Formats: sequence, C-alpha cells, structure tokens
Amino acid sequence: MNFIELAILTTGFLLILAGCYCLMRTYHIIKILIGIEVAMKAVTLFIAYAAHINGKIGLAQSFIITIIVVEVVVAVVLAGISLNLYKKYQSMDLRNIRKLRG
Amino acid sequence: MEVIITICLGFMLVFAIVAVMNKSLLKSAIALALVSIFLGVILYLLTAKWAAVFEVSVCSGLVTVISISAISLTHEEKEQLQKKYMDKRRMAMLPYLLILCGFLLVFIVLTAKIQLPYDQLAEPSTETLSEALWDNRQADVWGQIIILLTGAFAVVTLFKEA
Amino acid sequence: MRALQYVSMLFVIIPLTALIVCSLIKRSRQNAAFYLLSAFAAAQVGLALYGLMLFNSLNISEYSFGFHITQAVADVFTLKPASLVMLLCIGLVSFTSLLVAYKTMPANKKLSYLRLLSALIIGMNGIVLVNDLFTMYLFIEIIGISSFVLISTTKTEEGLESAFIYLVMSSLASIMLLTGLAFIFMRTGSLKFEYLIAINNTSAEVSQNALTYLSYILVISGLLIKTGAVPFHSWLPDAHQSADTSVSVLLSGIVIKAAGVYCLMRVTDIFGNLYAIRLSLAILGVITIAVGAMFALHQNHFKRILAYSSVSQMGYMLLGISAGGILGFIGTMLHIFNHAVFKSTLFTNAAALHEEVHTLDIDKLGGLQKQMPITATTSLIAFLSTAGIPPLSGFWSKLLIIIALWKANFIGFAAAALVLSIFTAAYFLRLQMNVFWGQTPEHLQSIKEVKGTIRFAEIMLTIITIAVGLGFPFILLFLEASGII
Amino acid sequence: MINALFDIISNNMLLIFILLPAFVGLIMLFIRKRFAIQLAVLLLSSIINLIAAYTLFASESFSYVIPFASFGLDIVLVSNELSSLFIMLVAAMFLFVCLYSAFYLKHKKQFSVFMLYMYISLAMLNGAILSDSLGIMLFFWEGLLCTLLGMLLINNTSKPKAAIKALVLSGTADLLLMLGIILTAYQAKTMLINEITPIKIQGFVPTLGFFCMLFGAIGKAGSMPFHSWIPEAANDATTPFLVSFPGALEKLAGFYLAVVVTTKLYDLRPHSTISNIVMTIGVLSLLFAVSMALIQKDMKRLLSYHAISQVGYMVLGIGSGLPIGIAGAVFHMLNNAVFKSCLYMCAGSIESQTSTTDLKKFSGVGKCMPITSICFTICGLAIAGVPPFCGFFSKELLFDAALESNIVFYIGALIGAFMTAVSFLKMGRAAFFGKLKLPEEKKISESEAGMLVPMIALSIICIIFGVFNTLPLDTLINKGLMFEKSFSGWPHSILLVVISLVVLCIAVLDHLYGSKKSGSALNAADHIHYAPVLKTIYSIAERGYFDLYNQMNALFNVFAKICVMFERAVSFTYDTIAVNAALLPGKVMRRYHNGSLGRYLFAALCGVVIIILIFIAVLV
Repeated sequence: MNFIELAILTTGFLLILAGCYCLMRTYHIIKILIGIEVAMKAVTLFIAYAAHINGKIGLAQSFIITIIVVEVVVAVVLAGISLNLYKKYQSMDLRNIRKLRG
Repeated sequence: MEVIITICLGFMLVFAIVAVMNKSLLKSAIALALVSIFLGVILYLLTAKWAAVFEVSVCSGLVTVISISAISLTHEEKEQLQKKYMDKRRMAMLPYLLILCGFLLVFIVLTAKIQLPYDQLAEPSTETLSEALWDNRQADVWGQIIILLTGAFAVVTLFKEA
Repeated sequence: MRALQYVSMLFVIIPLTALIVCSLIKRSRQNAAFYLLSAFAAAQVGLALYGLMLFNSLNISEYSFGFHITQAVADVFTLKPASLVMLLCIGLVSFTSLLVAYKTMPANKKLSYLRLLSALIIGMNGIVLVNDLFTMYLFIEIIGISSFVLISTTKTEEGLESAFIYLVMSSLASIMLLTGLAFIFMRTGSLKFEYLIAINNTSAEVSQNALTYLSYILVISGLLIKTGAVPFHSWLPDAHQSADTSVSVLLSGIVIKAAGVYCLMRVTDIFGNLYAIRLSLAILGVITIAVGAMFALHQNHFKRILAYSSVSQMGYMLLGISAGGILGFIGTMLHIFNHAVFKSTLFTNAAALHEEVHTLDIDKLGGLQKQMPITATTSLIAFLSTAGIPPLSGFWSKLLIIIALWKANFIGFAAAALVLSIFTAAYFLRLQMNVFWGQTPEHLQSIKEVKGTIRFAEIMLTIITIAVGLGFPFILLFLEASGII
Repeated sequence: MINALFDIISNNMLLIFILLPAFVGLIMLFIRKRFAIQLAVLLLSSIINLIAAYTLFASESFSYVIPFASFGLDIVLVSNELSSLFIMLVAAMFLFVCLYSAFYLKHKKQFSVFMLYMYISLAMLNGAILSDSLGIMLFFWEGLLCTLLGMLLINNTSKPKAAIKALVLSGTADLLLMLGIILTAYQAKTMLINEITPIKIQGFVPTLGFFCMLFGAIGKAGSMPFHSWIPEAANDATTPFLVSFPGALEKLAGFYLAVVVTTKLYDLRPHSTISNIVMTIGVLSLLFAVSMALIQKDMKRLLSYHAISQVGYMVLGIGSGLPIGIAGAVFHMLNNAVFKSCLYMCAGSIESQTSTTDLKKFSGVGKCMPITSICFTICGLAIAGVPPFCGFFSKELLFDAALESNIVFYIGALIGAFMTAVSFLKMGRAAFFGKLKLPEEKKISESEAGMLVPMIALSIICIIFGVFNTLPLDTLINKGLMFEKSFSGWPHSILLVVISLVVLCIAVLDHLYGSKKSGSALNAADHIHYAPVLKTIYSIAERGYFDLYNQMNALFNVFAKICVMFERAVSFTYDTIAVNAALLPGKVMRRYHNGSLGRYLFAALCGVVIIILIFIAVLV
C-alpha cells in the first residue's frame, strides 16, 4: 500500500470515527446533522478513490451525485423533524426528549 | 498531485474536528462547508469533475443553508448554550482519540500488509457520467426523482403549521 | 412472455401513477385517492399471484426488464419468484394499512399519508426488483425517508422523537452500508448482482483481503440496523409504538423485511454464503429472539409488545438466512409472508382497541372478550400462529427454518430456536389475558365491537392465516412447480 | 360402479378417519337447536367411524402415502396391528362419551362448539395414531393441544386458569416430544416409525431422546409432573370435557405413543437402569396422586387425582419392559378408559341433578338415583381391583410385572391399590348410601335415559372384560401388540391374588373402622364402643395410643402433607421461579432502553464489533 492510499484510508476512517463520536456524545440536535455529514464525506472520498483505482470514474460520479441528493433530502427531513421537536419542547436538547423508555 | 491531495486530506480532518467540537453551531456549520470544499478539490483532482461540482455547490452550499436556517429558527440563549451542551468538554477526548486510532490504523495496515481490495477484475472503461447514469443506471434516475419528490412531501408535511 | 413483460412493468408503473395522482389531487378529493390507492394495492396482490402463475407456466427462474426509451438502456430490474412473494406481501400489507388508515388517520393528514405511502410502495417494489447493490441502497433510503415522515405525520411528541431516533440510526446504517459498498466497488468495479455472484463463485481466493471482509461486515451491519436485530434494534420499538397504527402496520408488516431481511438474503447470497457471515447471523439471530422476547414480557403498551415481538421474530428470519440452502430460503420467505399477515392482524387489533377504548395501555384494558369477540378471536388466532402452533401458518415456516438449521449443522441454534419459542407464547399469553380475558372492568362494559374497514381487515387476515396453514402442502407444491424450490 | 366406489373408499380408507370427523364437526357447528338432528348426525357418524375402525382392525396392515413436500414430510398413514387397535378403541370410547356429552349439553349454548372441538379432536387423534411419520404425528399432536385449549376456554374466558395451565404444561410436554423426535430422527436417520429398528438406549443422546419422547407421551396422558392442570380443570371445565379428555381419549393417545416408544423406537430392556427409573416415576406418580385423592372432598377433583394415579400404574407396566407388563398396561389403560369415564359420567349425572359434586354438600343420593349408584358401584369396584371386574385382572398382570422387576415396585403398587380402595369406599358410601342430604330443598330423580345408556353400557363392559377377559386380552391386545403368549384367564399365581384380596379386605376394615370412629357413615357399632371393658380400651384408643389406625392415619397424613408440599413446590416452580427467572433479564435490560441516543448508537457499534470478532474467530 503506497502513501497516498494509506493517507486516504486513514483519513476516511478517522472522519467516520469523528462523525460517529459526535453522534454519540452530543446533546444538540443540529450537531447530529453535522456528525452525519462528516461521516458521509468520508464515504464520498472512498468511492471517488475506488473509481480512481479501477478506472470506472463515470460510474463513481453517478454514485456520488446520487449520494449527495440523498444527503440533502435527509438533511431537510432532519431539519423538519428538529423544528417540530423545537416547537413541542422549546429546546434542542436531546436530554429533554426522552419520552420513550423501556 | 499527491501532495495537494494529502494537504487537502489534512485540512478535511482538521475542519471536521472543528465542526464536531466547536461550541458555536454557526462556526460548526461553516467548518462543515469547508470540509466539503476540500473534498470537492480532492474529487476534482481524482478526475471526478461533475461530482466535484455537485459536492461544492450542493453539499457545501445547500446543506449549510439548511443547517444554518435550522439553527437560526431554533436559536437559544448563547451563554446557556455553552453551559447546557458542554460540547467542548464532552468532545475533549476526540483529538486524542483520533490521533491514537490513526496511529493504530497505520500500524495495523503496515504490519498486517493490508492491501486495498483491487483484483484487476474490472476493465477500465471510458464510460462517461451521462452514459453511466442514463443508460446503465436508469433505476438510479427513477430513484433520485422519487427521493426528491418524497423530500418535497416531507417539507409539505413537516413544515405545514399544525 | 409478453404477459410477463406487462406484469413486471406494472409493478413499477402502478405505484408511480399513484404517486403522481396523489401529488396532484385536491384535498377535497382525497377519498377518491384513497379508493384508487386501495384498488392499486389490491391489484398488486392480484398481479403478484398472476406473475407466480406465469412463472409456473413459463418455467423460467428470473426475468430482467427495463424501460427501453432508447436502445442503449440496459435492463435495470429483475423479477424473480421470490420478489413476487415479496410484492404480494407489500400489496397485502399496504391494503391492510389503507383499511386501517381509513378510520384512524385524521382527515387533514390523509393526503400526506397517501402520498408518502405511495412513495414507500415504490421504494419497496424497487428494492425487490433491483439487480444492483447501489440501487438497492438508494431504494432503502427512499423507504427510510418516507417512513420517517410517515411516523412523524401525526406530530405527537413521541412520534417526532421516535422518527428522529430512527433517522439517526438509519443514517448510521447508510454510512456503514456505503463504506462497505465503496470497498466492494473498489475491488470489482461494478455492483451488479450477477457480476458479483460470478466473481465470488470463480475467484474465491482473491477475496482473502481484510478490507473485503470488512466491507462485508459493514454491509451486513447496516442491513441489520434496518432489520432491527439486537443489538441494533433500539429504534424499532419506539417507532412502532408511537406511529399511527396504520403506519405501524406498514413498518412491522413489511418495511423491516423489505429493507432488512430481504436485502440480507440477497447480500448473503452475493457474498458467496460465507460461513463467517452465516455464523454471525445465526448468533445474532438467537440473541435477537431471546432479547426481543424478554423485553416484550415487560411492556405495558399493546403496540410496544407487538414491536418487541417483531424484533423477536426477525431473529427467526435471521436464523433462516443463516441456515442457507433451499430449505432455509423457503422457510425465511414463508416466515416473511406469515409474519406480514399475523403481525398486520395484531396491529389491526390494536387499531380496533384504540378506536373503541381510546387507550392501548394493557393495565387499563381487560375482559374485552365479550365486548369485542371478533377482535379477541382474531388476536388469539394470530397469537397462536406467531407462537408456531399447528395447523396455523406460523408453525410451518418455523418448522422449515428449524429443519433447515438442523440440516446446515447448526444443531445448537435449532434447539435454541425451539426452546425460545416458549417466550413467544409467554408474552402473548400475558397480552391476551390482560386485554381480552378476565373480569371486565366497570368502565369497559359499554364497549362495542369495531365496525367497518378495520373489522373487514381483521377477518380477511385471519382467514388468510388459517387458509395458508391448512393449505400449506399445496402452496409448497405450487412453489416447487413454479421453480422457487 | 359399486365396485369402483368401493375401491375408491377402501383405497382412501385411512383418510376417512381424519376427514370424516373434521367434516362432521363443521356440520355440527351449523345445526343449531335441533337436538334430534344433532343426535342423529352424531350417532350415525360415530357408528360409521366405529364400523370403519373395525374393518381396519380386521384387515391386513397397509399404508397410504400422500406425496407432500420433499423434506421427509410426506404424509404417510399406516394401518398396522397396533394403530388399528387404538383406532378402534378410540372409536368405541368416542361413541360413548359423545352420546353422554350430547345429552349432558342438550339445549345448552355451547353444544355445537363443544361438538366441533370433539370431532376435530377425534380427527387429530386418528391422524396422530395413523401417521407413520413422526413429523406429521407431531402436527396432529399439537392440533390436539389446540382443541384442548379451545374446550377449556368455552364460555369460561373470564377465569382461564386451567386453560393456561393446560396450555403451558401440555405445551412443555409437546416441546419435549418435539426435541425427542428430533433426537430420534437424528439417530435413526429417518422419520418413519416403520423404518426404525429399535435403538439401544446407551449413551447420552439415546437416553435423552428416550426420556424426551416418553415424557412427551405420558405427559399427554397426564402423568407427573405434567398433571396439575387436570384437578384444576375439574373445577373449571364442563363434565363432558372431563369424561372425554382426562377420562378416555388423552390416555389412549398418550399410551399409544408410549407403547410405540418403548416397543418400536427404543429397545427398552427389562431390569435395566432405564427401566427402573421409568418404573420409579410410575410408582411415585401413583402414590403421590392417590394420596392426594385421599384427602379430596369434591367428586370431580377426587376422580381427577385418580385419573393421574392410574397413569402411574400404566407407566409402571410399560416401564418394566416385560411383555406381561406392557400387555397389562394396555389392558389397564383400556379398563381405565372404560371405568374412569363411567365414573366421571356418574359424577356428571349427580351434578346434573344436585348441581354440585362437593361431598360435604350432599350425601346418600343412591335411593333417588339407583342406576347411577349401581353403575358407580360396579366401576368403583373395578377401579379398586375387586374380582371379577376388569380392573382386578389388569392390576394382577401389573403386579406380576412389578414383582418380576423388583419387590419395591410391587409393594408400592399394593399401597396404591390399598389407598385407591379406601378412597373409593369413602366416596361411594358418602355419596350414595346413608341419609339423604341435599344442598337445597328439591326433589331429585334419576338422570335422563340418554345419559344412562352409555353409563350402563360401560358398566356392562366392565363386567364383560373381567369375566370374559380372553376377549380384550387375546382378541384385541395380543393381536395389536403381536405377543404370542396369552395372558388371559385367571391369574396364574394364587399367592398374588390372595395378597391383593387381603389388601382389599384390610382396606374395607380400615374404612369401616374409620367411618365408625368418625361416626359419619354408620353408628351401628355404638354398643361395642360403650361395652364395660372395651370402653376403657376405647377411651385410651381415642386418645390415640396404640391405635394402629391413628398411627397409620398419622403416617398417611404426613405423607399426604409431603405430597401437598410437593404439589405446592411444583406449582411454585411453574408459577414463581420459572416466571421470575424468565422475567429477570428483561427487567435488567429494560434499564438500558432509556431514550439516550448515544447509548443506542453505542449498542449498534458493539454489534459491529461482535460481528468482527466472529469473523476473526472463523477466519483466523
């Protein structure tokens, strides 16, 4: 494995780690969106580099564009849900939003 | 080229940490946009030019707009914010964790001699984006249209008053 | 062949038409859209049955098709007998959900419900028809997004919270899935099913790469989140409990299976039925059965018990997949169908209780056997079927799964599956006793049996449960003839 | 034309036993409020069933295969000597119990539903007996469980305690059976009973398989420790249910399987350890149930404990592994089906008149209900083992077998016989003889003829099977079990007969002494009591010194108390320990689900780690 491969692999996994860590530790709803986005960047990076290795760049671009579209829609839905939650609770704190237990 | 990619990767990581750890949500959102932009640069260098355009415009643009508008619509008192969420404190371990995991990963990869899984199975193709998307991946186009429509319904449903 | 072409295209066109009609129709006309969508769902059931018969007479194992606008367009969908079974379940459960929603959905939410339901049906139809891993991911996302919004349609606090948890969990699933796909794509340069199967069959030794295995693990974990297997299940009970009952019917009846179990089945097949994958699915399957049932024993909310029961039943499907082979495949498919039927029945009962008694807390219910005989009886039959008591349909699929496990040399797992079915009986007995048997409290004396579409749905599904159980030999023979076995 | 029709019928004959009852059951559901038609359909179908069963018994053995799915799940129905024998016994018993139930439930609301369940049970029973494949047998077996649950639930949904207990216990027994079938099929490499050569019981797997199958079988028949729903059902369920299920049909089904297990599937050697264990279970079950019966005050409950205790005798016989023991067990099973259902019928007959079966609330109805009391006397004598009634002969065979195995079992069986006799003397005298006492002031008379006919018929059978015991033993049982030696006629060992008779006499004396002491039944012995010399002795005796009866009584009381404690312990295990053990993990895990998103994500990541570990374990 050459240097650039190693760099991309490591950075990608560290980005995913950072994203998941953010999801697990934060109490703020919008921070969750940011965590998801950070991890998704790593995924995009992986796919682009995969295509760079095997030469299917056209295919990879169609994948990436689709992923971006999905990301945007997920972001919109998340924003919508969090706005509704804010209306109910007057707060963006996840610690308040724990009605479902057991 | 490799140098520029490496530098961009470094910036991505740094801004990702900023985005995750910063106590101000606004700065977080902007750092996220910067991560996207550096990713766009890398995509451009990897000859995925259309993907780079989308990444820069949609991800660093539209998603930032969405998150910032969500932040501004739901704003809370600033001092309260830091006290309440303690993001910086709760995330303080992150840089050390990342450094540790980074070394661990490099160590494992180098000692176990892990290769990227590439078997020379696929022949390099000259298939362009439009051919790939429109001819061979018609189902993806259907899917994108539907997912956008679903997103539109979601907006109608979720943002409608009462 | 021509007939099959039209039938297969209709599976895409019908829900698409529904989506367009629902997005254009006026609010004052929403009942018309309701009837149209019900007709479409019923038509899908009919078409799936007709398709099975066509496969039977044509004697082929699969049929690829696409919408050839120009000559260059490739076939992007593949119809198989197994996907027809799934399409049948989708049609049936959607029809039930519509029947329930007709009563339970508030009038001002009906239109959104219809729109999102048609998007959901497209997603599910797509997922069983696609022949490419990436397209599969895309349709999983469609299912996911429409489900989040459907759960939060009623905008209760619980609904929003559970939709949020579901969204975050399935984002994690997407991240895992896509990372896995990226490495598979890196290796093969294509994500088409047939191509991947061919590669895994011809070059087994090249796949001895840590990252390839990692990619398999990530893809499977992502799909397990969608399935709701323990310990990936945390979102499932919340979502099932707090959604409107018509949405719970969909989620429990079909969504977790289309987006989870069915995809896992395809993916395991594509990855060459590795022993490691099968073993991990088997272990998680047993854990899922046990933990799901133990959680279910402690719940006090009618729908939450059903949700944990779904978790527990997913374990059986995972065991069926892990058994592999034709027997495990049939067992899993049949269990998917049976579970779709009896879990829809139970959720329909929940809707009936909610309509009449306005509470689903089982401590506040009791002794409703006399007041609601149809609901009580259908619930009892569905429960017996879930517990796997013959001659109801649930028995056969469980039996097949256990035999398959036995033949696959997973003897310990077979025994565990058998023993753990006691728990199923335990929590359902508790439910049945607390809700329907026993003394009727004072305030419930005046309760009446539910009427209209919900009653119709209960009876229809119960008849299917009994009929499938009794006619099982013929179904198996028919499946054998149509080339699934 | 007629020949062709006949061919079709005889070719598909075995299906008739399954389809006809199921069909008739559905018909019964739709005839309402026309008792004449209901009765006609009922009689016609049971008699057709009986005739068909007799034809089967008289003809050669043959099999019938319905091709099914290809995983060894073909429906294979076999009529051989054993299965046709049991089919016939079931058909005969069904005729009687159905007739009785029809009259008992006449004009009641639950008639049609009850009959539906009865007929479906018959279909399932026939299917279970006829099927040659263990898997298919299990299917019918579980179907029987469903109808059992249904019958216990009829118009009693507000207090379904017995139903749930039955479901749990029978379900556990069936689970054991399922496990046993899997283990058996694993060893024999086939599911077909006829293809299995008896497996030697050596090593862990065969032993486990044998015990699982045997427990599954006798659990269905209501043996210990799967018994406790039967007394519960005596309180909750209708009498026709008791007559037909614990009384007759379930015993037949369970014992058919027990015979198959011990003779066809496994090679149970006489005098082996396994045989001794099984016999011990039999004796314990017998002693336990009979001493519980001794202290019961309700007729139906008392009979229910006897229903359990008689299973102990049968297990004793089966477990001996000797031909004489197995023949005796099957004979006793047959006898038991006859006299136990007749006794239940008598209890039901009294209940229909006095609307109670509690012995504290009524007594001395014998004068008003002479036929019932005669039937009860005959069957009571039969169950107590008085010659020349049928129970005597079967018990002698069992005693023979027990003595040949080990004298301890023989003594246990004798004690059981003694207590049976005592409890029946008590019940019979208290219920039928003596002064008339009723819970409320009304005139009672004999029950209607329809209920009496089956009772009389069964009592006559009791006598016939005793006096002409070649008929059941040689013609039926020896043909069915294919034994060459004949066990019919007067018992060959006079010594054993004398011992049994002595035991019976002691029982009678004990009873007389006891009833005199308590003064409840007879006061004729008062003058002896107050005679000048004896008075002192009695007064000492009354204080309880050197009183054998008192000592014995105390001993029995202690034993009965131990049994009660054991019963409580069993219930406690079922109701508390098992439940709490099952509930505890859930209680702990519930705390994890507290709405914290981070925790959920962490759990999911742990799941990924688990999968990675499994992969590493497999691949490295």
